[in-house]
Amino acid sequence: MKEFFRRNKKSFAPVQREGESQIPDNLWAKCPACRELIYQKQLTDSLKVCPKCSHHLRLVPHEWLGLLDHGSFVEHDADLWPADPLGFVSPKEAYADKLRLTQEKLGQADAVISGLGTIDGRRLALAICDFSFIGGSMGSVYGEKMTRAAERAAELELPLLTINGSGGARMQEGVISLMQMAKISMALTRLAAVQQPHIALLVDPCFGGVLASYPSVADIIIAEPGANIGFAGSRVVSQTIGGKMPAKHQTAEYMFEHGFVDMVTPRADLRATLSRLLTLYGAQTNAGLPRLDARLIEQEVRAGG
Amino acid sequence: MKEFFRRNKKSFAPVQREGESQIPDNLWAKCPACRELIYQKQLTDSLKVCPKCSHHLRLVPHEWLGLLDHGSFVEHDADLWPADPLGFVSPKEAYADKLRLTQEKLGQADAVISGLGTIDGRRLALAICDFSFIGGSMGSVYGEKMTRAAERAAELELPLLTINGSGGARMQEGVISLMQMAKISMALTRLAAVQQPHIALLVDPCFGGVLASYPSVADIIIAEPGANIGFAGSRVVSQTIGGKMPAKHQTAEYMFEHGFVDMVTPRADLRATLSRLLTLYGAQTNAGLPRLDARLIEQEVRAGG
Amino acid sequence: MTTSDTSTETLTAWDRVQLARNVQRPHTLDMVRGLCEHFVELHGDRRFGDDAAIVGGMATLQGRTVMIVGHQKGRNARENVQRHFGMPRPEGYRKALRLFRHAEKFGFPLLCFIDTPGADPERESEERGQANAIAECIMAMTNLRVPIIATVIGEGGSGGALAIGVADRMLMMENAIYSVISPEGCASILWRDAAKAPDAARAMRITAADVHELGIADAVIAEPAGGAHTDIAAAVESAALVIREHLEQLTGDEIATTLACRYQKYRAIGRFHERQQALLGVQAGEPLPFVV
Amino acid sequence: MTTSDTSTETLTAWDRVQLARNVQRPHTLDMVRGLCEHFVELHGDRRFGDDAAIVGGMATLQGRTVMIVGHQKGRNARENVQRHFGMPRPEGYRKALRLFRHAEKFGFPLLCFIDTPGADPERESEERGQANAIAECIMAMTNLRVPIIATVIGEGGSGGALAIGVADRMLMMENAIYSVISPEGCASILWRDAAKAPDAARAMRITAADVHELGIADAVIAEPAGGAHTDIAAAVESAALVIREHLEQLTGDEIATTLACRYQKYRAIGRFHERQQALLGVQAGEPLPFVV
Ligand SMILES: [Zn+2]
Ligand SMILES: [Zn+2]
Repeated sequence: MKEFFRRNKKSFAPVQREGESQIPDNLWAKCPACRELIYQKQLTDSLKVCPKCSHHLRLVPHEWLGLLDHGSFVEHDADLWPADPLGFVSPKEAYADKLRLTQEKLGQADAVISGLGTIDGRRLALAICDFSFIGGSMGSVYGEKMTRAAERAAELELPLLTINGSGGARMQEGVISLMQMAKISMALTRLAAVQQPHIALLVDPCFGGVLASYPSVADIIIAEPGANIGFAGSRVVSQTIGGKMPAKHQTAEYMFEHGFVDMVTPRADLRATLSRLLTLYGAQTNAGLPRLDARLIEQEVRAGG
Repeated sequence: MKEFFRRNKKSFAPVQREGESQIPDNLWAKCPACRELIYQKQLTDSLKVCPKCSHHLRLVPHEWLGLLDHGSFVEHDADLWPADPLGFVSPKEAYADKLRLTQEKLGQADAVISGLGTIDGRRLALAICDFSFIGGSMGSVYGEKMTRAAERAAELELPLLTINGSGGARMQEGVISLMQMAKISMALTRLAAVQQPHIALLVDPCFGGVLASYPSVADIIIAEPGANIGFAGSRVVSQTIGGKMPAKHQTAEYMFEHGFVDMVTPRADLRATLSRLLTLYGAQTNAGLPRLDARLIEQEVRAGG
Repeated sequence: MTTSDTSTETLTAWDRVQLARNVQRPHTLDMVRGLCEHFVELHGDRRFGDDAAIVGGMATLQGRTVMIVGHQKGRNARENVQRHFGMPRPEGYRKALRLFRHAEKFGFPLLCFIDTPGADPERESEERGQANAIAECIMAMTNLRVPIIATVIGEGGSGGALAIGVADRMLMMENAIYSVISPEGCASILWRDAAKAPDAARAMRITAADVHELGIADAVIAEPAGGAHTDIAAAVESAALVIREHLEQLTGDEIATTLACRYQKYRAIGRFHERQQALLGVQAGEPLPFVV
Repeated sequence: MTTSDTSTETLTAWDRVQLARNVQRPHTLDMVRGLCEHFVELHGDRRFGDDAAIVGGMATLQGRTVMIVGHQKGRNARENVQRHFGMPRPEGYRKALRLFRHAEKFGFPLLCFIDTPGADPERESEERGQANAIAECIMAMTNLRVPIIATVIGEGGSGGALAIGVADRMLMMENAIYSVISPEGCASILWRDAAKAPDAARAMRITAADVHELGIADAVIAEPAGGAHTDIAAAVESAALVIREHLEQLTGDEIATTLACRYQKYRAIGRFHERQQALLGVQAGEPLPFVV
C-alpha cells in the first residue's frame, strides 16, 4: 500500500501519494526552468531538483512527508472540509463546483496537510501547503488546520514546522479568508508562550496574505533556492489563469539579501538543517523526546479515525 | 538675587545664571547663522531665536530652566564633581587643569544640571546638558547625574525630560566614559518599569555616544529646528578645537524625515508641547500631581543643602 | 449595534464601494478631531522613515489617554501624493508597530481607523519588507496588552487593512467596505473583466452589512443619509458614540479577559465542515491517506 | 581571572593595538568553531538587509544551546570588503538585536565577541539610523533575561563595540583593546597629530590590563606568547576555558539575580567626587546656583 521512492538518511525520501500509480522510472520529465529532459528516476533520486540547472521543482505534501522519519507521520484534522460561506459564484465557475472538482482530482479536502512526526527521533508538529489545490490558497480549512497545528504544537510543547507554498488568501471566501491571517497568528502566541519555535520553510511560490502573516514572523525562516517569494502579485499568482508572473526580484535569494530569510537551503541539505535546529531548540528545554499527553493521544486517535 | 528676562506663560522664560551680570538690553548680538545684528533684548524676548532667520541659538542650562514653572526647580546632585580617573595628560593640557579652568570660568562642576520641577503644575524630573562645558561631553559626572535623574524619576514615578546637547563621550575619561552609555540605559529600565515616559529633547549639537544611547530610545524624541544631530563626527565636534563640522545632512529635519524624531518643535512652542505630553502621560496613571515620598524630600533637602 | 435605516439601505454593493472611496468622507484625522482632545501626532518608525499614509499619536478621550493609529488619505491630488493614496509602505506599518508598543507600555487603549486601498505593492516596499511589516503588526496586535478598537471608516483593503485591524471590537461605518481583494482585481481574475467589479463586489460580500452578517464586524455605524461625506460632523459624532461605548465596555475588563476574548473572537472565524470523509468515499475507520 | 605572565607583558599600549588589529588573530567565527558545536548561522535583520560585519547564530556549548553574536573581520582584502572591516551598519546591529530577542525568547545564554574599529560612520548608515540601532542594542542588553558574556577578542571600538557589549561578564583577550575613540582619533585632536597615536593609546588606558584595572573588564584571557595569531587553536582554547567557567557560574543563578547584578555592575562604573562644593567657594547651606 505504501511505496517509498528512495531512502536517504542524509536528505529525505519523497513518499508517494497513496493510490497514485507509480510513475515508471524510464519516463522522461521536462525541467520547467531549463527545459532539459530528465529521467524520472534521476529526478526522483535528486528530490526533484533538476540535475542540470538545480531548479527545485514543486513538491506536493506527500512528497514533503519524506522529510520525516520513515513511518513517523500521523495525520491530524483530515476530516476538515471546506464550506462555501459566501455562496460564491462567478461566470467562470461556482466555488462549490471548483472545490468538488479539485477534491476529486487530487483526492484531498483542501490545501493543507498537517500532523505530527519525527526527524531523527525528535518530534515536531507540521503543516504543509499544497499549491496544487487552488494555488494553495488560504481559506477557512487552511486557517483552521494551521491554527490547530500551532495549538497542538503548543499543547504538546513541540516545535512547529510549516511548509508554505501559496498564492495567498482564497478570494472565494472573501473577508473570512483574510481573517485567517490573524487567526493563525493568534495560535502562534500559544506556541511562543511555551517557548517552542516556529520554523517556516518558504517554497515556490509563496505570496500575498500567506507571506504577509505567520511565515514572516517565524523564529527561523528557511527558503528554497530559486523559490518565488513576494508580497505583491499574489492575488494574480494565486489563480492559475491569466495574470502576470512574479517579478524578477521576488526570489528566495533576494529575500535573503534583504534580510528577511535566515538561510536559503538546498533541498538536499534540508533534513540535516532541520535536524540540527531541532537539536538546538531541544537541548535545553527538552531532555530527550517530549512525551505525548495520554488524553491527547486519545483525541488524535479519534480525530484520525 | 534672581532675575527673569521675561515671563510668558505660553512659551518659557530663560532664567539668568546667578551672579552673572545682566547684559544690557541695548547691546547687539550677532546671529551665528545669518550674521544679522540683533538687539540683545529682542533676542532674549524671542528665546534666543533669531528674528531674521529663525536660527535657534544655543541655551545654557539656566536658560532652559525657564521651561519650568517659575520657582519650581530644585537642583539635585550639585555636589558631584569630576575626578581624573586616568590621570590623563596630553601636550595640549592635563585633563585636571582643563576641568579646573572650565569650572572656574563657568561656575559649575560639570556638563549636566539636574533636578525636579513642574510645568503647568505637573512635576517632572529633568537633566540638561551644558555644551559650553567641554562640549557637553559625557564623563562620569554626566553619567552619574543622568543615572540619578532617571532613578529619581522612577522612584517618584515622574516623567523624565532630558535636554541633550553634547559632542559625545569624554575621551579624557577613556572607556569609563563609554560605559556611561550603558549605565544611563540601565537606569532607564527602572523608569520604564513604573510606566513613566522619558522625553528627550535634542538640541544643537547632539552627537556620538550621547545620541547613540539614551536619547535615541526615548519614548518621545523632540528636536529643535536646525539642530545639528548625528552619529559620526561626534568626537571631533565634541572638542572645541580643529576638526570638521557636522555634515549637511546631520540636522533635526533630516532625522525627522528619516523617522528618528517624533517632532521638530520651534522653541516658542516647546513648553506648550511638553505640557500637553505631560497631560497625556498623566491622564491615566496619575490622578493629579504625584506626591513626594517624605523620605525623599529629606534626601533632597540634604542633597540640595 | 447601531444599524442605519436611512435610504442608503437600498444601495448596491458597488454603490457602497463608491461611497467608501469618496475622497470627501471623514478620514482618520477628521475622526481624531471629532472624537478626541489634546492630540499629539507622533512620527517615524525609528528605522527608516516617516510614512504619511499612516498617522498616529496620543490624545485624550473622555479624560483617558488613548493611542490613535490610522490610514490617512488625502482630499485632493496634492494631498494624495503626499499620503500615497493611503497605501502604506513598510515604514508606515513599522511606525504603527512602534505606536502599538508605546500604547502597551503605558497602558493606553488603541483606536485604529482603517481606510486604505491596500499596502503599497511597489518594488521598494517589497525590498524593505512589506510582508514582514504587515505580519509583525498582525502578530503584535494578537496579544497587545491593551484594549483595541478598529473602525473601518472607508476602504478596508486586504492585508494592508488587517495590519492595523486585529481588535477586540471591529466596527464598520455603514458605507465602508472590507475586502480580501479589490472588486476590480477579483473581477479581472474570475470574470476576466475588471469592468465586472460590481458583480465581484456583490459576490465577495464586502459591505458593512455583509461583514457584520458574516460575524466579523461587531457593529455597523450609521451614516447620515446620503453618506458620511454629506455631513462629516454628524458622521464622526455617530462613530464617536459607538466607539466611546465600546471603549467603556472594554476598559472595564481585566486585560487577561480581554486577551482571552480576543483569542476566541479570531479563533472562531472560519466556515468549514468536519467529519465528512464520506464525500470522497473514505469510510470512518479506514486508514488515512497520508499516514506513512 | 586568568592573567598571562608571558613575555608580552612588557609590550607597550601601542604594541597591543597592533596585535589587536592583526588580521591573523582569531575572529568570531574562529571562536565559534573552537568553542561550540552545531553552529547554525542566522541571517538578516528582517528590516532591511544582512550585514556580514556582524555574524550570529545558535550553537551548543557543553550540551547547552547558546546564542552567538559577534563582529566579524576578514583576513584579506576581499574578505574585508565583504565584512566591511568589521564595521557594522545599522542592519548589523538590528540583526544583533533580533538575535538578542531570540535568545531571550528561548532562554539561550548570549555570548558576544567584540572585534570592531567602530560602527560604520558613512552617510548611508546615518540615514538608516546608526545611533538608534546602537542605542536599541544597548538598551536591550541592559535587561535581557538571559546571561550575557561579552569577550573583546580584538578591537573594542567605542559605541560600535558596546552595542554588543553590555554583559554580566566582560572578558578581554590579553592583547585586545577597548577604547572610546581610536588612538589615532584621540591623538589628532588632543595631540594635533595622528602620528602621536602611541601616546594617546597609553594615555587612554585601553589595554586589557588597563581596562581590568579600571574595574570594567572582569577577566583577562591569556594569549600564547607572541599573541593569539601565532597559535589560534591555543588562543581559542584559552578563551574557551574562561568563557565556559563564567557561563557555568552564570547559569547557576536565577535570572532575577543576574539582572540585579548586571544593574549594579554598570551602576557602579564612574569615578567622581561628592560634596566638594568648597572647590568653587560655595559653602554648604548656601543657596545652590540654579535654584530659581
Ligand atoms: Zn533544469
Ligand atoms: Zn539669523
